[in-house]
Formats: sequence, C-alpha cells, structure tokens
Amino acid sequence: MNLIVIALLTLGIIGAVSAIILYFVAKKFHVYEDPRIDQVEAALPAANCGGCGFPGCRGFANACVKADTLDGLFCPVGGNDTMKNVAGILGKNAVAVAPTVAVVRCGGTCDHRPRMNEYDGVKHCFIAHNLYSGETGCSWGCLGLGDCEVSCEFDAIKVNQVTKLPEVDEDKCTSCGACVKACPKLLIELRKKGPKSRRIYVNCRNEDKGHISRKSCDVSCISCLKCEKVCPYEAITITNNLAFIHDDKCKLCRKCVDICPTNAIVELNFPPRKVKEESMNTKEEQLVG
Amino acid sequence: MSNNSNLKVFLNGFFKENPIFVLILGMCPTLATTSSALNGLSMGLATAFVLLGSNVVISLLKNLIPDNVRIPAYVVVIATFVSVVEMSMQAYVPALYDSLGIFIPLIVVNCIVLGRAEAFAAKNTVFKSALDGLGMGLGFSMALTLLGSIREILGTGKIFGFMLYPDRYGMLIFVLAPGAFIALGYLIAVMNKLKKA
Amino acid sequence: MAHLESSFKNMVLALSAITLFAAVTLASVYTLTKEPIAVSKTAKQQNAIKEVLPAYEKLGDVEKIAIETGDSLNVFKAYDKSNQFIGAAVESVSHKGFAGDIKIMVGFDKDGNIVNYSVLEQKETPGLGTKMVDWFKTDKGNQNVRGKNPVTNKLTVNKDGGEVDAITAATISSRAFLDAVRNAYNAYAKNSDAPGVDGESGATHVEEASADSVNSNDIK
Amino acid sequence: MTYILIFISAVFVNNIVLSQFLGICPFLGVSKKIDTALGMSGAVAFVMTIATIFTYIIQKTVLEPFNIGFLQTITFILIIAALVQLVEIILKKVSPALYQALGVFLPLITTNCTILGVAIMVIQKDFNLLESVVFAISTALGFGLALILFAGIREQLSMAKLPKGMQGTPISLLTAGLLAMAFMGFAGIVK
Amino acid sequence: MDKLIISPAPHIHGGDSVSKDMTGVIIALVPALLVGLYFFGLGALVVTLTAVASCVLFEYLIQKFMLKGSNTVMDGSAALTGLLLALNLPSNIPVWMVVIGSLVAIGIGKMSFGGLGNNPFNPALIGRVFLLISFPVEMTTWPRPVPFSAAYLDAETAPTTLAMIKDHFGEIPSTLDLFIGNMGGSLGEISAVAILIGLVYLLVKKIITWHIPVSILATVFVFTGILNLANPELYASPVVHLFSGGLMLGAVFMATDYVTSPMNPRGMLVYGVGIGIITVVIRAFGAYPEGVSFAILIMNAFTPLINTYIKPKRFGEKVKI
Amino acid sequence: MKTFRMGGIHPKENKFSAGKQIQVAELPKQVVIPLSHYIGTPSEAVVKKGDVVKVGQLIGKANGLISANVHSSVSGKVNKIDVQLDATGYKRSAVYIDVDGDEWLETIDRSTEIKRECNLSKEEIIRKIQDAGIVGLGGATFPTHVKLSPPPGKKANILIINAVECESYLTCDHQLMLEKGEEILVGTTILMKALEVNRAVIGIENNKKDAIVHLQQLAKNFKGIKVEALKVRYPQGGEKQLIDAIIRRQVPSGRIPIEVGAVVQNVGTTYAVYEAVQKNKPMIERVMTISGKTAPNPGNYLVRLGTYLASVVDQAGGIPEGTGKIVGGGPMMGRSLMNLNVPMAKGSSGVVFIRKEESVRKPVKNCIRCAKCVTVCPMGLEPFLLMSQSERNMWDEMEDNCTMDCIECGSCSYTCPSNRPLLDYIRFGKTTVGGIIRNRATKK
Ligand SMILES: Cc1cc2nc3c(=O)[nH]c(=O)nc-3n(C[C@H](O)[C@H](O)[C@H](O)COP(=O)(O)O)c2cc1C
Ligand SMILES: Cc1cc2nc3c(=O)[nH]c(=O)nc-3n(C[C@H](O)[C@H](O)[C@H](O)COP(=O)(O)O)c2cc1C
Ligand SMILES: Cc1cc2nc3c(=O)[nH]c(=O)nc-3n(C[C@H](O)[C@H](O)[C@H](O)COP(=O)(O)O)c2cc1C
Ligand SMILES: Cc1cc2nc3c(=O)[nH]c(=O)nc-3n(C[C@H](O)[C@H](O)[C@H](O)CO)c2cc1C
Ligand code: SF4
Ligand code: SF4
Ligand code: SF4
Ligand code: SF4
Ligand code: FES
Repeated sequence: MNLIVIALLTLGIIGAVSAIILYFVAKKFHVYEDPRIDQVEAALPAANCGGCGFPGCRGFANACVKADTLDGLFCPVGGNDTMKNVAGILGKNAVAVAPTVAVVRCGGTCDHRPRMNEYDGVKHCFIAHNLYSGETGCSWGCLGLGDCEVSCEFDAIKVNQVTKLPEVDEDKCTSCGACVKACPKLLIELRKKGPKSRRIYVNCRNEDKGHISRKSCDVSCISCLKCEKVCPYEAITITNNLAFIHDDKCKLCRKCVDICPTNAIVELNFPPRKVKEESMNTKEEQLVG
Repeated sequence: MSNNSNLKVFLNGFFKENPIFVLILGMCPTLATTSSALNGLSMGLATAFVLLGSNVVISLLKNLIPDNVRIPAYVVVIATFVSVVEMSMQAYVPALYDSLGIFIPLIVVNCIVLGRAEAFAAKNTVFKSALDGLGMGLGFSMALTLLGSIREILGTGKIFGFMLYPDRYGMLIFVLAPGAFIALGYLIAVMNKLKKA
Repeated sequence: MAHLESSFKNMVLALSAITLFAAVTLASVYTLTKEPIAVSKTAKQQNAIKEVLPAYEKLGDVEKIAIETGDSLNVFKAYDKSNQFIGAAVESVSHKGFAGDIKIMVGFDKDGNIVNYSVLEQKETPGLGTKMVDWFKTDKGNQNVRGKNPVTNKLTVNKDGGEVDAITAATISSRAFLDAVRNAYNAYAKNSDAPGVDGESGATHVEEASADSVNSNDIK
Repeated sequence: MTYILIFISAVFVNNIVLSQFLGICPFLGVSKKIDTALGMSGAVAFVMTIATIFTYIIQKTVLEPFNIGFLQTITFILIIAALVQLVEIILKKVSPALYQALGVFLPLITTNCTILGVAIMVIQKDFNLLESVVFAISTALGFGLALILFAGIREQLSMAKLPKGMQGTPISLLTAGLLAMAFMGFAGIVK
Repeated sequence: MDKLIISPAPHIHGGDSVSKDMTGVIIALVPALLVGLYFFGLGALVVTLTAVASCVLFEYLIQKFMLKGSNTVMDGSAALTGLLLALNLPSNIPVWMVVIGSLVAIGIGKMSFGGLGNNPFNPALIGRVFLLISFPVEMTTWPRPVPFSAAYLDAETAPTTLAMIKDHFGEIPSTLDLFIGNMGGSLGEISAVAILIGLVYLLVKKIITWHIPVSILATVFVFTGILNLANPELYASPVVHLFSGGLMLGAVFMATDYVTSPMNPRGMLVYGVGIGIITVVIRAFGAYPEGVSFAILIMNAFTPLINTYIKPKRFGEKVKI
Repeated sequence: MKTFRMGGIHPKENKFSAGKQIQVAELPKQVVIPLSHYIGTPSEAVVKKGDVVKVGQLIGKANGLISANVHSSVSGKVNKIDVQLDATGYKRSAVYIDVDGDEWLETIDRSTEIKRECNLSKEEIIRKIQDAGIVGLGGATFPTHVKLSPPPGKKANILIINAVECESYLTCDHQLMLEKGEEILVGTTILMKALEVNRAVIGIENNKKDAIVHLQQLAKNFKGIKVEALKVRYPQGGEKQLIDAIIRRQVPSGRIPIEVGAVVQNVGTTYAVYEAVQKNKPMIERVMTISGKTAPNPGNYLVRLGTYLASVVDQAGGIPEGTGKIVGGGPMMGRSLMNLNVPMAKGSSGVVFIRKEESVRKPVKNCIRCAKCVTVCPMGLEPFLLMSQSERNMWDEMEDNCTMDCIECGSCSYTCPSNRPLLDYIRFGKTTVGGIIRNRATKK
C-alpha cells in the first residue's frame, strides 16, 4: 500500500509540476498562427507545382488567407472546385475562371517539314535552341526534344516519336503552365478549354514572311489575311506575319478553318462535318492554285 | 459485412500497412533485436502486447480525455503497459529480458504504438481497436521473426536454435549491426517488388 | 464523438485519473513481480554454483575477498555431508573483455583444481568472443581448462606463452576469460577454508604468473 | 582520460546509430539533405543533454531514495516529453531564427529513442553526473556524425539513377549497413 | 551528300574511355599479381581466376536480369573489382568464400546503387571487409610464401608482419624482404616494389594523380614515426608500417578508385590524410592488426562531404606566392 | 617555358595549313555584310537600296557604346537591306551588295610599303580604330576601341598580344605573323601608345617556332616588345589563361583583364590596327584557314567580309567526300555550320571539315567520377557537378559553384571518358543563371 502511495505521489507530482509549467509557459510564450492556413492547405491538391505563382501549396494557402478577396488567386490544378472549397473555408467568394488547357502551336510534323541537318547534341530543346534554329528550315517550330515533356509533372504532354511533335492529354493537363515556361520556342499557350473541349487555333508560330515560311513548312501560317477577313467576330488578328485567334472572341464558327489555304488553323473535338469532302476539295484546289 | 471489415482491420497490419515493410516505423527494435528468430519473435510479442493493451485502454478512455492532454495521457498509458511487460519479463523470462535489454523500455517511444493510438484507437470502437492492435502487433512480430530468421540462418546456420548447416559456413556479419541493415534493406526491396507484382 | 472539453479542470482531472491508474497498476505489478525477480536473480547464481562444483551437501557463508585488481569477489564455499570443505565457487570478473566486463563463476575443488566454469555475463561479439561459453570446456587441442590448476598450469593463451588455446580470432576475449579465472583463483586461495593450498604462496605464485604475462597482455 | 574514452567510444566505436541501433527513424527520415541533418543533430544534442541532466537528477533524488525504480520508464518519458514541448514553446518565442532551424525537428525528437535510451543507459552504466553529460553530448555527436555522413551520401545518391526496387528505404538501409560495416574498423579501440 | 551534323562545341574528343582507364589499372596491377603468383602459386591462381570470373558473371547477370539496362561488363570495371578483391584475400581461402565476396562486392557494393559510378563505397573493399567480418578465421590465416607453391587449402601458414607487431612475437622480416614481398599476407599486397612499379605506370599514363597515394603514405610515415619515437617498444618503425600490410596496395589502387574518392586535389589531400590517420589509429590501438580497408571505407563515407565543402582552387582565387 | 597554371589539355594539333602562303580569295559576285557581330548592338545602315558604294565606304554606323562601324568590302551597288540567315540559322539584318569592279576609296593607302612612324596622339589613334570598325579577331569580336579606353581609375601597364592560336587546325594567325611580322610589331607599338604602356609581350605557342624566331629577330628593333614562347597547351589563347601564363596574375572571377593591368589583343587585330592607323584601311577583309583531315587543299585565304563561305571553300577544293560536320572556327570552340551559304564575318577564323566518323558523338555513359574534367578545367570549376545541377535545374547551386566563370573552352567535354556532354549543359546553365543574375540586378 505504502508503495502505491509513493508511486502515486511521485508520478502525480511530476505530472502536475510539468503540466503546470507547460501550461504557464505555453500561455506566456504563445505565438499566434492562423489555423485556417492549415485548413486551406489541406484543401489544396498538394501538387506543389507552383502553377499558382506561389512557392508551393502552403505559400498559396498563406496568400489566400491573407488576401482580402480571392481575385487573381487561382489553383490551376485543383480548378474551380478547389477554389470553391477554399472560398468556403475562408468565407470569401471564389472568382470562377474559365478552364484552360495547354495547346502546342506547331503543326510541322516530319511530313510537312523536311529535315535539313542532323542534330547530335543533348536531347534538350533549350540547348538546341541556344545553338541554332533547328533541324528544319523553320526557325520557329518545335524542336521535338521534349523539354515540355520533362517539365510536366502530370504526365500530360508527350512528344510523339513519329510526328516529333508534343501532344497534350487534355484529361491530365492541369493547365499549370510549366510547359509554357519550358518551351524555348514559346510554342505552348494556355487556351480556354472551350465548351465540350472544342477549340480552334492557329497551329503555327512562324513570323517569317509567307513565302519564306511556306518554303520550310507546308502547314505554316503564310499571313494571307483570309482568315482575318472571313471571321465574323473579329476574333483573328494578324501581327508580324502571323495570325492569332483570340479565344475570348472566337465563337467556334469554323469559317477560318475552312478557308485557310495551308491548313494552319485546326479545330479540336468537333463532330465530323457532313460536307467535309467538299471543303477538303476546295482547300486542295486553293493549294494547287 | 461487418465481419469482413473486422477481418480487414485485423489483416491490415500484416500486409497493407505492415509497420515495418510499409510504414517503416519502429526501426530500432527491428534492427537491434533480430539477431535471432527467437529474439525477434519475443520482441514482437512484447510490442504486440503493449499495442493491444494501449489500443484497448485508449479507445475505452477516448471520450474522457480532453484534446489538449491527449498525447501525455496516451504516453502514460503506454508507459504503464511497457513497465508491466518489463517487470513480468524480468520475473519470468529473465534470459530473454537480458538479451532484449534496453529495447524493452524503449517500446514506449516506438512510433507504432503511439501512432496506432492516435490514428486508430482514438477514433474506433474498443473491439476494432483491439483487433487493430493485435493485427499490427502480430504483423510487427511476423516481420521481426522473418528478419530474425533470415539473419540467424545466414549468420549462424540455425533457425530458432535448430541447426541447418554447420556454423562455420555462417556469415557472422548478419548477426552484427551491418548485417541487420543490409538484410532489412533487401527484405524491404523484395517486399516492394512483391507488392507491385 | 464528444470529447471532453479542454478546460483546465477537465485536463487536470483526466490526467490525474490516468496517472492514478498508472501508479496503481505499476505498484501492484511491482509487488507481484518483486519476489520472482529476486528469485530469478539468485536462481541464476545458484544454478551456476551447482554447475561448477562437484556434488555438495550445503553451502557455507559467502566470503567477500578483495583481490589485487581492486574487485572484491564472492566466494561460495561448499561442504559435503560430513561438513568437510570440498571446494568453492568464485564469482569472478575481468575488465579486459573485448566489449565489456566478463563475469564468470568458476568452481575449484579443495586442491585448487578447476572443476568447471559458467559464464554469467559477457558482451563479446556473437560468434567470436561468445564462444567462451563452452570453448574452454571442450576437449580439443589445449582448449579445456577443467581439471587444470592455476598454480601448476600456466593458464594464459599460447600466443602469450601459456598452455591454453585461444578462441580462434578472439584472442582478446580468451585473454580476458583466463584473466577472470586467475582472479577467481586469487580469491579462492585467500579463502579461509582452502586447506590444500597455502593461501599466501598461492597468491604470490599467481601474481608471478600474471606478472610475466602483463607486458604481452597489455595491448594498449 | 575517462572523459576522452567515453567520447571516443560514443562517437566512433559504439556509435549510437551504427552499432547501438538507436535513433534509426530520424537517421533514415531526416537525412535527405546535409543542411537538415545539421539542424537535426543540433536539436538532438541540445535536447539530449538537457534531458539527461533532468532524468539523472530525478533518478538520483527521487527514484532511488524511494526505491521506486520501476517507475523509471514512465517518469523518464514524461520528463522528456514535457521538456521537448517546453523547449519548443520557448524557442518559438525567444529565438524564431533558432526555431526555424531546429523547430521542425523538435516534435520528432520525442519519439526518437536515443533520448530515452541515453537517459536509461547512463543509469545502467553507473555514470556520475559529469560523465553522464559527457556521454550525452558525445552520443549526440556520434548521432550527428552518422547522420551527416549519411546525408552527404544520400545527397550524392540523389544525383544518381538507382535501380527501381532499391529506391527509398532499401537503399538507405543498405548504405547504413555499409557505413556500419566501415565503422566496425574502430572496434576494440575502447570498450 | 548526307545531312550535315550539328552539335555544340567541342567537336572533337580526346579518345579517353572508361575501358581504357580500367585496362590501364589492370596492367598496372600485373607486377603485384605476378609476385603473388610467384610466392603463393596455385592458391593465388585459383583465387584470382575465381574472383575475376565471378565478378564479371555477377555483373552480367544482374545487369541483364535485374536492372535490364544496357550491359556494362565490357568496360572492364567488374574485372578490375574482381582482381582487386582477389589481391586482397589470402591465397588459401576456400573458393566458395571468394564467390560470396564477389557477389557482395558486385551485388551489394556496386549494382544495388545502379552500377558503375554510383556506388558510395569501394566495391572490392566492401567484398573484402564483408568476408573479414563474416569469416574472421579464414581471412586471418595467411599462407607462408613459398616460390611456385602448389599447396592451396592446406598451405603452411605464417602470421603477417602487422599481426606480429600487434601480438609482440615473432621476428619482423628484414626491410628488403618487406620491400620484395617475402612475407605472409594477402596475395597482392606483399610486394611494395611491384606496387610502386604499378604506381609509376598509373602516374605516367595519367590515370591517377599523385595526391591520394602520396598523402596517405606520408601521413602514415609521419604518424607512425611520432608513435615510434614516443615508444619504440610498442610501436614499430615507420618503414615497417609503410611496407607491410595492405597499405601500399590500398594507397595506390584502392583509395584512388575514381568513383569513391574526392574530385579535386584539395579534397584528395584531406581524404588521403584521413585514411592515413585512421589506418594508424586502427593499427596501433584497434582490435584489428590492419586498418587500411576500414580506413578507406570510412573515408569513402566522408567523400561526399569533402566534395561538398572542399572545392577546387578556382581561377582567380587569391593565390599565395 | 611558361604556361598557365591550372588545367588545360593538348589536343592533336593537325595544323595542315601551317606555312601555306596566304592566298587572296577571288572577288565574289555578291557580298552580304551583316550589320551585327556576336557581341554588341547591331550597327545602323547608312546606305539604302540602289546606292553605289566603294571599297571601304561606311555602310553601317555604330549604334551605342559596344558596337562597331561596318564598311563595304567591295565596290558595287546595294541590292537590298534584308535579313540573312547566319551560321545559327537565325535571321539578322545585312546589306546585300552586287559587286561591280574593285574601286577603293582614295583615302586608303594600298601600297605594301611599311610605314613605321606614327605621330598621332592617343586619342587620335583610338578615334581611327573606332572609325575603322575594328573588332577583336580572336573570336569574341569585341570592339577594340572600347578595350583601349579603360574605365576611369583603371590603368593598363602591359599589352599582351595573343598569338597563341591554340585551336587545332587553325593557322591564320601563324601565317600572318610570318608574312606581316613587321606590320604587326608596328601595330603593337601603336596599341602601346594608345594604352600608354611601355611594355608589350607577344605570346606564341612553341609549335610555331618559325614565327617565334622571326618576330624575335624583328622585335630587337622595337623598344619594350618581348616575344614569349609558351608551352603548347589549350586553352592558352583564352585571355585569362594567357595573362596568367605571361604575368602570373589571375583575373578575378567576373572581372576584366584591366583589373590586373593587362589588355589582350589578337595578332590579327593588331595587324588590322596597323592598317587602320597607318594606311587608313577600315576592316574589310581578314585571313581565314580552310582545313580538315580530308581537305583537298588546306590553306590560308585573305577573304573580303561578306563573301559566302561556299565560294571560298570552292576555291580551296570544295567540301571533301565523307565530311560529317563543317565547323566555323576551330574544333574546340567553333560552331557547326548548317550549310555554307553564310557570309563570312569579322570573327570567322576558319572552316574545318570533320570526317563523319569523328563527327558523331559516342554514347553517353554514367559519370565515373574520375575528376578528369575537374583536373583539365582551366578555371578550376567542377564540370561534372555543374552538369548534373544543370540537368536538375538547380540554378542557385550552379551560381554558387561559379558557373559564370566558365570560358566554354570545352576541355571538360573533350576529356570525359564517359563522353558526357558537360559543356552543353554548362552552357545551358550559364544562359539561365546569367538571366537570373540580370533580372536580379534590374530589380535592384
Ligand atoms: C566487430 C568485431 C568484433 C570482434 N569481436 C571480438 C570478440 O568478441 N572477442 C575478441 O577476442 N576479439 C574480437 N574482435 C577482434 C578481432 O577478431 C581481433 O583480430 C582478434 O581478437 C585478435 O586476433 P586473433 O585472435 O586471431 O589473434 C572483434 C573484432 C571486430 C571488428
Ligand atoms: C577557350 C578560348 C580560346 C581562345 N583561343 C584564342 C586563340 O587561340 N587566339 C586568340 O587570338 N584568341 C583566342 N581566344 C580569345 C581571347 O580570349 C581574347 O578574346 C582575344 O585574345 C582578345 O583579343 P581580340 O579582342 O583582339 O580578339 C580564346 C578564347 C577562349 C575563351
Ligand atoms: C559586357 C562586356 C563588357 C566589357 N567591357 C570591357 C571593358 O570595359 N574594357 C575592356 O578592356 N574589355 C572589355 N570587355 C572585353 C573582355 O575583356 C574580353 O576581351 C572579350 O569578352 C573577349 O574575350 P574572350 O574572347 O576571351 O571571351 C568586355 C566584354 C564584355 C562581354
Ligand atoms: C584508379 C582506379 C582504381 C580503382 N580501384 C578500385 C577498387 O579499389 N575497387 C574496385 O572495386 N574497383 C576499383 N576500380 C574500378 C571501378 O572504379 C569500380 O569498379 C567502381 O567503383 C564501380 O562502380 C578502380 C578504377 C580505377 C580507374
Ligand atoms: S501539359 Fe503543360 S500546362 Fe498541362 S499540366 Fe503539363 S505542364 Fe502543365
Ligand atoms: S513544344 Fe517546345 S519544349 Fe516541347 S518539344 Fe517542341 S520545342 Fe521542345
Ligand atoms: S568548358 Fe567551362 S567548365 Fe569545361 S573545362 Fe572549360 S572552363 Fe571548365
Ligand atoms: S570527366 Fe566525365 S566521368 Fe570523369 S568526373 Fe568528369 S563527367 Fe564524370
Ligand atoms: S528512432 Fe528508434 S524506433 Fe524510431
């Protein structure tokens, strides 16, 4: 019995003393940290990709908590759903952002763009780009060495070894923008995903004059101005010998697609057209002419 | 249905969340006490006992413990069970107690014990917690025994003291510290491979 | 699940309750196991004594004998039915082990011959030094020390000029073991009941024996 | 001389990680980068020294006189847990810089068995207070040495292409094993 | 005409290759190997062949069936590892132990880390130390050197010089014998002169630089010199230390292993001095009579730190003189 | 014999065109004169389509501080001012001139008589050099007049003439020294005057013994000029290495030679300075080497700027069979050319044909940590480390490890037994780190 009492006393005293010391020390030395940061962080996808422009997910969480509104704060990986959650946690309003997806603007496959020389350096677009213009005559086009592929943390962009052009997997792409930064030729753009993933864009970045670009690649934009004229919504502008379709104005009418003489404008995910044969023919005629 | 899920809870510790092969927790006793299969097994069982006990008690008390003193309270419970094991072993299996040495009291800081208390017992029923503690404990024992057997066989040619081949062919290093690391390293590599396959 | 609220009162109460529970459990388990622990501790010693001595009727008082190394060793004297001294077991120690002290129990008959030994505690490397547990009992080459007498036999390893074969690749442990044996004999020789030996001369003899092995023994 | 021997023994010969098998979890966990390894070593040294002093005093002034050695485990772990928390709270306020450097490691230390291990070991080895302190500091240094060496190797390995199956824990354990094997060369220098 | 090739400068290559370097080291090892064969005869031959063959075979098998990468056995590094392992073993060691040693060296020491270039520790030494700790008896009984001996497993044994020093018995061989290699020991370590010939070859062929071997040997010389001056009874003379045991072999061939040694001259000197000190500490105070293998492995572990903290002398850095 | 103190390699020299008399290349039908060089802002065209120009007439005016004038190298009519693909395949603006006769400006003294006296002041000399559009011919094409005007507070005390020509194959500087030795020495005295130094050293590698002897002989008549034979070692021609070799001082990281009181000029530049100052001749032509193991007719040619390389190569026997790569410049530092339809520029020192077998890189293997790259790096860098950091985008670490000091000499890639593309990655890192550093500077 005696033993039990002693044991009890010792343990009790040690426990009590340390508890009391801890209690007071904790009171005295308390440092405040907003618990919502943890909550917001938990709601984020933890990809730590930096696509939001902050160093890691916690950085973004911190910014969300500190900011007055969520304007301009967007997690591309999590998308609108995640932002809604974050807004819920913080009692703020999320600004819905139209989902975007990476688009590679080069259509110069091996068939369209003959190789003029053979590159034997490191398989690295940036290194090749710094060295010279590339294996083909087009100094604007894709080098096909896959910097974008390496940069993508989501496995969403892959260089097709047959065409030597990268292809984006729309389902995997989180629109984080890593590939946009990685491409030395500035070929990749984050475009609005569009209704049912339908998109139309100029699949070329060649700013050479038409006759020059035509020589190096037969699907290049030759700045013939036809698309600009045909577009009923003024969604196309041509600067530096290159057409560009503004995705906020484009209504997906597809007129420009039909009229482009070099097939430089592409449409994605549209149902096949009934009159396709015909339009193909006209195009071919134009090409020949 | 519930039977099924109980079984799952129990088996969890063996494979899916094996404390050693998957969670990589409690490495110290794993390495230190597996110089023979018997030692490994004993250490495993001692830990299993503590796990079972603390899981049960903590899930019993979970609603009575305020959040702020959760961890100290758990630690006290665990330490109590550890001390019980320690004294009982000293009394009834002194040889084993000697060979496991300091690692018996160190069960207190074995991350699995506190980890299961936090992650499982604090949220589940007493029965499930008991199953979890038992499963985890046996999974731990199984892993320790496996490692202990490998080391004993390679190191001395015996298993549970039973001779397989003359010990002059044994590779002494497996009984010693480096062998423990190396054997466990390859064991986990093999487990990873099996899991994928 | 409704946790108790983290108020100061609840916290103190809960912790105290758990501490109480812990203290009670531990104290009771301690009371329960106190006896067996003590028993198991002495049991080891008793078994060792039995193992290293010839059959005896009863043990006499434990004598604590100080030896030159500064240790004082326990000498357990054994008597036969007729209360005749038939030998003694000495709980001896050496500090020269490879990884720590080596504690052994050595039994001598009344003439000072080694009857048997038992290793009580050692921390040598498994598979090397640990072989001492039965190495020096095995009849092979000059390994066996049983029946040898520290006065007449030179109980050092053959590398140091003695007549005992060291454990292969564990010379250090072997030296330490024999050191413990000699320490045991030193204590034995001083015990009040050792009739067959002249305590003083025996001790000095051993001193000589260890003296000539000192320079070679001292590896550091 | 005793102190020097204790030091050599704890750092090289009986290195806490490589031959005593204590503190493996942080050894495997906090050794990806040399910088964090340095931080962790510092934190361990700090806590280990303080904890050893406290537990030693409690042992000698409370547990032994009252004959309640059986409460050793429970009291030691309580003291260590409280101490770690105390250090954490105080550090956070008093020196945010140091907290930044050590803070993240502090919670890990409670479940690091080196601290409790050393506290128990000094009692078992019958050290006096000063010896205990020297032992604690040397052990922490030994821990730090092993950890930093290991972190260096891992930083180098992170630049290499490892076989798939070996990545992660297996290669760490293997490297630790080889390191332990190398350190066995120090065997026998002191006990 | 074919398409022109475009690549960044430089457009020419010096023609050095991994296999050239490895072959160079193997050639440099020939004198030491010949001395081993001369003194240990059949045993040396069996051990060497087994080690080389099994190292190459294990590397091939692991590469082919486990790593599934392009095969690298042809670069000669596995053969070199095997050769060095053999040179570090007593010539009367059973064949199966040699095979285990090779498996450990290649499998654990090298391929587990991804093969050539990635291993943090010297593979041959990993193999050797593994055997030493596992089979202390076989690894520490050395055959007596007999010219063209045909004895293998039952060869007459003799202690190494360092074991004699440690146990203070037996007569230390004359300096000439130490130099030529007429003494007990591993089959490749006994002859200082053969190893020095190898060293000269390596230096001339620019396969290694002088920094590591010289700093090791100098450190051992100075350190054992100090000990010897302090207590000549207990500690042998520096000359004996230099020429006995695996010091020469280690300093010239093992410590210089590219993969596991520091990458710049300053680091190499630190590394060499470290090896020297640890070697002497183990020899003089430790349990083992010989410490070079352990010393090299321990400094291998320090190599990444040395590489991180000791940088080469940069151009334009303040230079003395 | 002197040489620089750290690193270096010795590639096979292959100087097939050594000792070959400088041949004057045929006048082309059209020249395309680029308005920019590798370094500096492009100059502004001052002629327009249809203008008739004479040899030596100014057609592009320097634009900004680090920029140089451009002169017509032929007489004829400006066809157009348009873009032209340069050796890298990118477009740069250039002046196209259709050649019509060979009419030189009257101010240019075309006699071969050597004019030794120069009584101009320091400012006048620099003015003339600037007007003549002289840029360094050693490779970097840095405007020479800028180099001759040290920043305030800095004073040169030695002029070093870079006659090292350490690249294999190239011999243009060598041959120039043999044929125009005296002119070069006069050029040196002019440069000395411009810099107000009384000491000049001409550093020549020991594989050009005839040039050493020749210049040593001539130098006896010139005060303060010393000819120094240097041990053959690449990249001795790098200016930091050359300064180290000759005056045993190392230019600190990120600094320019004037920091240690030295100014380095290439021999070709020195000769151009002589012609500009003494003969009023702007920079309109230079000597270049055409060479290669299989080159039918290796030689040194005096070529007008803007001539298509193809036409020069045709005069030297055309592209040999089995050529895998054509390098503009030496094989260590030069650029591989996509084709020969590029105009020759001020920095073009040669065209080297590399055989197919030698052009293809060997397969890359693991780094075996042999440290050979560290040993040969003349800047004391750790190429293996920089490469793996570059591969992993570890830019901060690369900056800490002095990437920016790399002179891109290629010794590391040349040496690596595992054929690792060290310099490719280091260059990548340099570009990126350089950008980061500039960003940081502008933010501040
Ligand atoms: C890890 C290790 C453990 C060792 N354990 C022992 C041991 O338990 N007992 C011992 O006497 N020597 C031990 N040694 C020491 C060596 O085996 C030493 O070489 C030997 O004691 C002396 O060699 P010899 O017995 O062959 O003369 C150990 C050495 C190492 C490296
Ligand atoms: C690796 C390397 C090698 C060089 N080799 C030479 C050379 O052989 N000859 C030379 O004149 N310049 C060489 N240069 C260029 C010089 O560094 C320096 O730019 C030139 O000597 C300055 O003179 P300039 O302005 O008259 O051209 C080399 C540069 C580098 C980076
Ligand atoms: C941005 C820049 C500024 C320079 N400023 C000077 C200068 O003020 N004075 C000078 O003498 N050289 C100056 N230089 C020239 C360099 O010192 C060097 O001669 C030139 O880069 C060519 O050397 P290289 O061929 O070895 O690269 C400058 C170079 C660069 C790139
Ligand atoms: C100078 C030199 C020394 C070497 N020494 C060793 C050695 O001691 N042990 C070894 O296994 N391999 C050695 N090698 C071979 C090779 O580097 C070794 O197989 C790698 O460590 C395996 O990754 C050496 C190679 C060279 C060039
Ligand atoms: S494809 Fe580009 S934008 Fe899309 S996830 Fe990958 S890197 Fe990000
Ligand atoms: S899109 Fe850009 S980054 Fe991707 S392969 Fe093409 S050039 Fe490279
Ligand atoms: S290229 Fe750069 S890193 Fe490579 S050797 Fe030359 S200076 Fe050094
Ligand atoms: S030369 Fe090549 S193999 Fe050698 S260290 Fe440098 S990168 Fe590695
Ligand atoms: S640190 Fe020892 S078990 Fe985790």
